[in-house]
Amino acid sequence: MTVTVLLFASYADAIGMSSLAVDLPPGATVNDVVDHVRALPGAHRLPPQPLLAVNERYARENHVLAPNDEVAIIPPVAGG
Amino acid sequence: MTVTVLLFASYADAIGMSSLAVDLPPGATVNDVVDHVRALPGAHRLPPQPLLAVNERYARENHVLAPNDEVAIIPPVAGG
Amino acid sequence: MRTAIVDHSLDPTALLSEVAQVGNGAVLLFVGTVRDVNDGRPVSGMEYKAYRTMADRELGDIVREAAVQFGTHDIVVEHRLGVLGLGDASVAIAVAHPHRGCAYDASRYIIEQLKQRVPIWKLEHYADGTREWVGAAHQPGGEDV
Amino acid sequence: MRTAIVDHSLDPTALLSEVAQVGNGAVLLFVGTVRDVNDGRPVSGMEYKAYRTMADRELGDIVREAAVQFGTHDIVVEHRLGVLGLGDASVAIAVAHPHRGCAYDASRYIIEQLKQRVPIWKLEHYADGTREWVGAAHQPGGEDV
Repeated sequence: MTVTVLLFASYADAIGMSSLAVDLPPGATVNDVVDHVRALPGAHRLPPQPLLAVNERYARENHVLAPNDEVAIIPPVAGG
Repeated sequence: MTVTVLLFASYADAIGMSSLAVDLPPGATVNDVVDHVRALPGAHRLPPQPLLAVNERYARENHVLAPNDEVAIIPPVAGG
Repeated sequence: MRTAIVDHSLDPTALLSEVAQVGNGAVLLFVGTVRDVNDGRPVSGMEYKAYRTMADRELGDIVREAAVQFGTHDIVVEHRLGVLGLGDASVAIAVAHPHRGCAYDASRYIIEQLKQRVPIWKLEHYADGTREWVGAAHQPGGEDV
Repeated sequence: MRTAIVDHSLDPTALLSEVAQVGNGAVLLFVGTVRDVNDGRPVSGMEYKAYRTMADRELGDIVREAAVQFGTHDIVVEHRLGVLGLGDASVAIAVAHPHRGCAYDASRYIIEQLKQRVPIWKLEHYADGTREWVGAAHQPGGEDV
């Protein structure tokens, strides 16, 4: 299955892209997506446990993904 | 000596006047002013211990007055 | 810092710009207005009266206290007197501060102290034509005033 | 109740009138603005970016929570994105309530939750020409991002 991964702000700058499509086996979790992103150049700058969201809701690392899910790796927020 | 006494809002309505001049002996206190006002018609409606001010500052009953002081008997405030 | 007891309608928006400063990250505006119901009774209007010189002084004291305690001089407070209609603004408090926590705390301090200390009274006009001084009935021992 | 993530300059005064109701005795308006200094560094401007669909949803959730918790639907929140100059308003929160205590608490709840949960980031533009994502350096274990 394919999921979309979104990167923002300092993470997008570090890795040099703001979205990517990732192919994963059925039953894959958000953690598998993070592992995939960690293999990219610049990704050593991600913190050990980044904030994560699936389909616009905060989610845990062990959240099981479905096809076409949108996974976001979220830098420390700074609105207001 | 003479002091000015100010009444406001529900107290002015109850006693039917908003200011009066009161003659007092030297050394008189705010309490003496309150006793004087209590003798007026309608003054039974004053509470046992009304809020008091001398020269625009909150004061205690035993505050000793000077000539021409302005004593205010202050109903429960309700600003805002 | 500025405080005023006024007889004209308030312009809360003007207060916002008066306290705004490029060093302040937070501006807080509180506006108190005349409600249509009080203690379950329909209200048609409100008349505010004050011991004006003392109210002026006391309000100034409160704002100076807030300035010291919360660390900002960017504070403006106006309180209106006279006959107000439903929805009219009776009080406006604008506070600006580099940090939001202090802006909230200062604003809250000012309104709570104002309601406790500033000698202002309100005569509530009820829809049935009667009038009553607000709070007079709640004075301990003074239920009949 | 209304929330919006917008690309144009905010009009906080319009929010005030939007929440005003004759049953509400208290209206509170919070405005967050771009400061000229952050952590001692002179700032020349600020660029706000968001994960827009999630920010919209999260902000709506926060306001619905506040409505339930503090008992008012008269809440409007707007957050601006894009490049802002010094003193420009980035966020405006208007809350009206019959009672002031709840208005203060609801307003405070919304801004604190917004800052913790809504996926918005700011790129601070410093006077020396450099830029930095605010908060990125403070992430535990992520000092170098």
